[in-house]
Amino acid sequence: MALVSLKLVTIIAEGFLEEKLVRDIKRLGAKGYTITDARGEGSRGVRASEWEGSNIRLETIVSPAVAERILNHLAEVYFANYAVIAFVENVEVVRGDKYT
Amino acid sequence: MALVSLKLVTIIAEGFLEEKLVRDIKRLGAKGYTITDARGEGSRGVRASEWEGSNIRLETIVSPAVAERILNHLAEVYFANYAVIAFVENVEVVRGDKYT
Amino acid sequence: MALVSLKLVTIIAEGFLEEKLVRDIKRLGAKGYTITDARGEGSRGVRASEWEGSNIRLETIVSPAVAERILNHLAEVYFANYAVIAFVENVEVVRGDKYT
Amino acid sequence: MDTLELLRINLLSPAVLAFALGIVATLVKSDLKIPDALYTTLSIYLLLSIGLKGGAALATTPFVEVWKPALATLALSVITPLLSYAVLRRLGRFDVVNAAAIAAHYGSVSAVTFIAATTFMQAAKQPVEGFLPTLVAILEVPAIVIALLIARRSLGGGSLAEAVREIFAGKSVLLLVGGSVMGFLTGPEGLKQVAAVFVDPFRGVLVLFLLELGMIAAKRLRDLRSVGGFLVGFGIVMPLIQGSLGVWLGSLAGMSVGGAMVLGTMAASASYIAAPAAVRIALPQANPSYYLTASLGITFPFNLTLGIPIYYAISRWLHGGS
Amino acid sequence: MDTLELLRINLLSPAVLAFALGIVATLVKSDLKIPDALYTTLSIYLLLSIGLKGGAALATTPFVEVWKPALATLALSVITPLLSYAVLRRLGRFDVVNAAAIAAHYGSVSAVTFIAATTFMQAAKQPVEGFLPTLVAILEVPAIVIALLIARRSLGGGSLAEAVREIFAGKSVLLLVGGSVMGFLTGPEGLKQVAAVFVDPFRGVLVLFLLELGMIAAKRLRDLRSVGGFLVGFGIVMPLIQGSLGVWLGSLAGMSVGGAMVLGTMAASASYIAAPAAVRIALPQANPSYYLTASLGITFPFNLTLGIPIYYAISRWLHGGS
Amino acid sequence: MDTLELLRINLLSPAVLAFALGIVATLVKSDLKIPDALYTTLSIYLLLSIGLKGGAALATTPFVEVWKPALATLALSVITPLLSYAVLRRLGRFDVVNAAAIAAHYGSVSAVTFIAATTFMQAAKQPVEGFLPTLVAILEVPAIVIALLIARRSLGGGSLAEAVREIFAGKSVLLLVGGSVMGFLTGPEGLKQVAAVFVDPFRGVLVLFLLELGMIAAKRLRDLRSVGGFLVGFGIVMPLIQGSLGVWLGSLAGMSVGGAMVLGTMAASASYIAAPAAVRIALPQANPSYYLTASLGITFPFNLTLGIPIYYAISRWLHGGS
Ligand SMILES: Nc1ncnc2c1ncn2[C@@H]1O[C@H](COP(=O)(O)O)[C@@H](O)[C@H]1O
Ligand SMILES: Nc1ncnc2c1ncn2[C@@H]1O[C@H](COP(=O)(O)O)[C@@H](O)[C@H]1O
Ligand SMILES: Nc1ncnc2c1ncn2[C@@H]1O[C@H](COP(=O)(O)O)[C@@H](O)[C@H]1O
Ligand code: NA
Ligand code: NA
Ligand code: NA
Repeated sequence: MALVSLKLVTIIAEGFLEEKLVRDIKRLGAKGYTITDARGEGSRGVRASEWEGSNIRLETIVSPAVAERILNHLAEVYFANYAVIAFVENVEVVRGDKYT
Repeated sequence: MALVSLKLVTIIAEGFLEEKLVRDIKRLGAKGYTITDARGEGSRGVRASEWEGSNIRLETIVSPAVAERILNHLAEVYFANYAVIAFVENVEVVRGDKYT
Repeated sequence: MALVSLKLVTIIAEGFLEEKLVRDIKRLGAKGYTITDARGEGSRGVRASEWEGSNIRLETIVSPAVAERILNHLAEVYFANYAVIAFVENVEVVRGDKYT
Repeated sequence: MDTLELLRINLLSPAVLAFALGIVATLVKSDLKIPDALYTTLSIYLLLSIGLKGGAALATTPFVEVWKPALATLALSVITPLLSYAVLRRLGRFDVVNAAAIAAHYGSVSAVTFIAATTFMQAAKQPVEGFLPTLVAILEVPAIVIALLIARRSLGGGSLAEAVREIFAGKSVLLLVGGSVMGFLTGPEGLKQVAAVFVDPFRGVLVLFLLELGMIAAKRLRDLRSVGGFLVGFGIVMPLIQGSLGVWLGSLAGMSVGGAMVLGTMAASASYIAAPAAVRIALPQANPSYYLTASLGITFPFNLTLGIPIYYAISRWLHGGS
Repeated sequence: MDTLELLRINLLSPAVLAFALGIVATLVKSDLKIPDALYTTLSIYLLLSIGLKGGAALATTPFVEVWKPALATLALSVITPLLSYAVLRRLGRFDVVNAAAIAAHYGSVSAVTFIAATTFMQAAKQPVEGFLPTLVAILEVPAIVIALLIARRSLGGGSLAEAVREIFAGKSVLLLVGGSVMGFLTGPEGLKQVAAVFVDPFRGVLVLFLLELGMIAAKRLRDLRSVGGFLVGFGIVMPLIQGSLGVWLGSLAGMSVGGAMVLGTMAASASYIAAPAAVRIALPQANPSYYLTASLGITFPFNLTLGIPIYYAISRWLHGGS
Repeated sequence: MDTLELLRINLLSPAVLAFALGIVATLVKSDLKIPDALYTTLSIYLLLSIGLKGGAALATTPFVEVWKPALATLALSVITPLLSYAVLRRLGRFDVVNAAAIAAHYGSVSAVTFIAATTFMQAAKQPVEGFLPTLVAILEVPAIVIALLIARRSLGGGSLAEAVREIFAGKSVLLLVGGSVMGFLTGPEGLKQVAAVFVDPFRGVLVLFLLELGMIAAKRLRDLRSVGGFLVGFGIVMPLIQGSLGVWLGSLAGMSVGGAMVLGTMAASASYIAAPAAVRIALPQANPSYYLTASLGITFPFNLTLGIPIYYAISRWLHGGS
């Protein structure tokens, strides 16, 4: 089994950003993503409202270059005004061409 | 605290495969697993139906050998016809004997 | 983009431990956390009851020192009597000062 | 009431309007989302409720009144998948697997379309046989099995047994058949105890369900181009043929104007609950875009809006009505 | 109606049939799943609803009618955990922790069993005291506290205070007691405003709830071997003893045939909502297989099917009935 | 009934008591949690239900009866955000962004407060105009747009267009307006078909919703210190001013005692559904602690408990009543 090394970018954000974030990461080169509903606390307390849902946890497996682009974009556009964090890990996948 | 290095295999798949996947990974040597409900997009668009639920995100901590067996099995049985992806990471656990 | 290397501690536990665990990790130095609802199986079968909910999956990004403190605490207080597992990974984050 | 008036009544019913609102929500990219848990709850509710009512009605219906409609339903469950399969293979030039997969859907029945038809009959003040929900259970399963058998014969090997087990243990059939047995055993007396949940709110719950189905169907419509013109035509013409057949067989079996109309609607409808699940297991190579877009994106909206009044007109005509 | 006929009515009630369907779903490995959110919603609904009705009834009941039944309930909440504990230690040879954990469950009360009993009384056209739901709140808590105190005395140390706080702030007691206070303050007038949600659909909602409980109970039954024969016997004999005691004390307190029967069923029932939560906190060393399998896998189905008609027969006999 | 008696009736209504229970649950740190799916379901239900009823009533109301109240509502939707903005800037010394954000909330309307007001009118046996729910839809949107325009004028640039699209396609407005159109098209006949879901259980469902709102409001109260004394006063005085204005304009427009009272309550209420979503998009720099704590932690409880009887007293006084 030939495993390929790629980056797993995980973004945790206010729920109402879901559509925006998905649009953005696709534009930046992500070929797929997975979202789970989450809740949490960080340095900023509040969310838009309960009716907007709580947090989402978005994962996307991408090449290192795309990972960097995504992080840069998040830092520029979202970090200042929205409750968003992001982190990167190394993962190994089968069928590496699926993700790039 | 003695930490042991193991593999975390994450499988993202159509929801209706849940029972099958759990049966398979147990047979291949996994001693436990954790599932969260997820949604997502990839190269294949469609799912069985809403009534079948969306995606699941299955995690299992296993030895490197079991991890490889699971990936091989997924590649053989599922990758062709089902919406399934999988990736592997290194994790460190307490009480390593629990997982093997 | 300056990335900082930190530890991601993931705890999977019976749902009714949520408040306790959150209180504990905050006391031990975690600055934030994210929780998703999960289900699973391990070496212990049973949970308190359905009404108490199933498992939770708690993630917190912390410094290596705090990660070790959390693992030690879990091993001491929870591992014997509760259905709890924990594992640690290396992650890279933007804005590292947010987490310590 | 003439057919145009009935069409108007149907199009302006809360259920159809909710479906339209669901479509609008998707088109304007609203952030409206029906929680998964609600969708599942409504499905469980509708299936159990259909079963309970059918079973309770059956408990007080003499066998002599039921056997002919039941036979007509069984006949439909054999004829319609074979017909669909032949059309898809010959005219549509589909391969075996996809033809069988689509045929399974069109042979089976859509519970929501069934409910919409009975709701329409209530609005049109046309009485229907109480045991109709039982026929849903009869029509649902055999068609799927037959379609899978066809594919199996041509392909050989594989897990047909598992697929059949999956259909019977699958939640749709379990709730429908289980509900029928419950209804039969507890009878009208027992049903009355739970009527405030399983009978009275039925039509209101349908509104919530159709709101969600409208959103799903609108998303399916985006796949329309990829499925091709033939399937679009199939999704409209086939219901008309199967629907007429159903009304006719129902009338032959001595059913009332309303009953024959509902049976026709059932035959015309395409499953998108039990069938997709079974097909996904037994024929994973089949392309879900085909069968889901046809059944959910084309046939379901067609039946809901135009089909239902048409089948009613056919039934009235066959019964010598206006 | 003789006892056999009552047994038939009970076994063929929608609620019991739904429980059976849940068991079947698990046995045939169906993919039916009740969403967690629905289960939680139903639980919140049932507890709040019990509270509201009990409180509203209490608001119009003279104190002189209530104090004796309340006292009888308090007595039960002290006697039954002590009795269970003694039997489990002496005859069952359980260790202190597990004996106390199980005793907490059998001393406390199962809200669903309570509802099933009152539903059965309605079907049997037997009137019951309106304030009965209030007694559920009285019976629920003390037994758990007593059982934890026993374990504490033998073990020393630890977080009894936290456990007690946990019980009172725990969602079951909060909803039950909070609902009672709400019902008491708003009275029958206020209750009428919300009857379309909290009164009429009650028995129908129970059907959905029991469908899920059937699935859970069937899963518990898989643990049956590991809990041993003694606990199986305990799970059937203990309810009979506690149930008889409850009926008898209720009759002594001047309650009606129906009221004494429901009190007996409450005494016979074992908690699987408030008690497991409290025990998991205060006695984490106790093995959940024991207390959950016994209360949910054995005692609950027994009470639901056979126990309820039996306690009714006992009550009629004690009241000099047929 | 005098005002004190009305206050008592309001405070002891199931809805207000449920709100109180929610607050208690948070204060005692109960583990009670309303599932997200339930909260979303209830919100969808309430908004759709308001729309349906308003639309169905509108279908049978002559235009001549509606246009004046509609105009009064439009006037309120322009005056109230401007008034709030001016007060917050001049007296409160808030910056442009936060003043506009809060003004958007106080100009818009809280659907739940509206329902509580009509429920209270039912309990007080005071008839109200059937088309009132339509006014909710009219009042909801313009105020938010105006407030965002103000901020935009001072700040320049940005995505106002997107924010406006977001408001209209946003689920609250979609359900409210969509429901109104559905109700208008299907008329009272159609509404009757679904009354068992969208009309009868309305007040009971409100109880569950307020239980959750109580818990959220109590959590907001923890932020009270950080928002400062001015905002606390604003959250109580502003509703009184806007409420009086609303009652007065409603009376001028020829509305009944009950109708003017409900319109006043709507004007007095602060949105916490549509407004926060729009503000979060268009003015992300604004601090949610300010607008959520004020609208949900202060104004909502105030209106629910004291405001509603006060606006009723004002309306009776303006109509020359006792
Ligand atoms: N140290 C952390 N570890 C894990 N998740 C975090 C952490 N800090 C923040 N989060 C998540 O990110 C969301 C936004 O964080 P913040 O912007 O700090 O409020 C929170 O609601 C949490 O779900
Ligand atoms: N690049 C990716 N990153 C994260 N999740 C993915 C990615 N690609 C696919 N997925 C997930 O895997 C599921 C199946 O993918 P696919 O088979 O490509 O349709 C999708 O629904 C996503 O949830
Ligand atoms: N090997 C494993 N991989 C992933 N999750 C696990 C594993 N073992 C246990 N778990 C999770 O941890 C929970 C508690 O485990 P246990 O204490 O072994 O019953 C289980 O319910 C699973 O969700
Ligand atoms: Na069909
Ligand atoms: Na008991
Ligand atoms: Na307002």
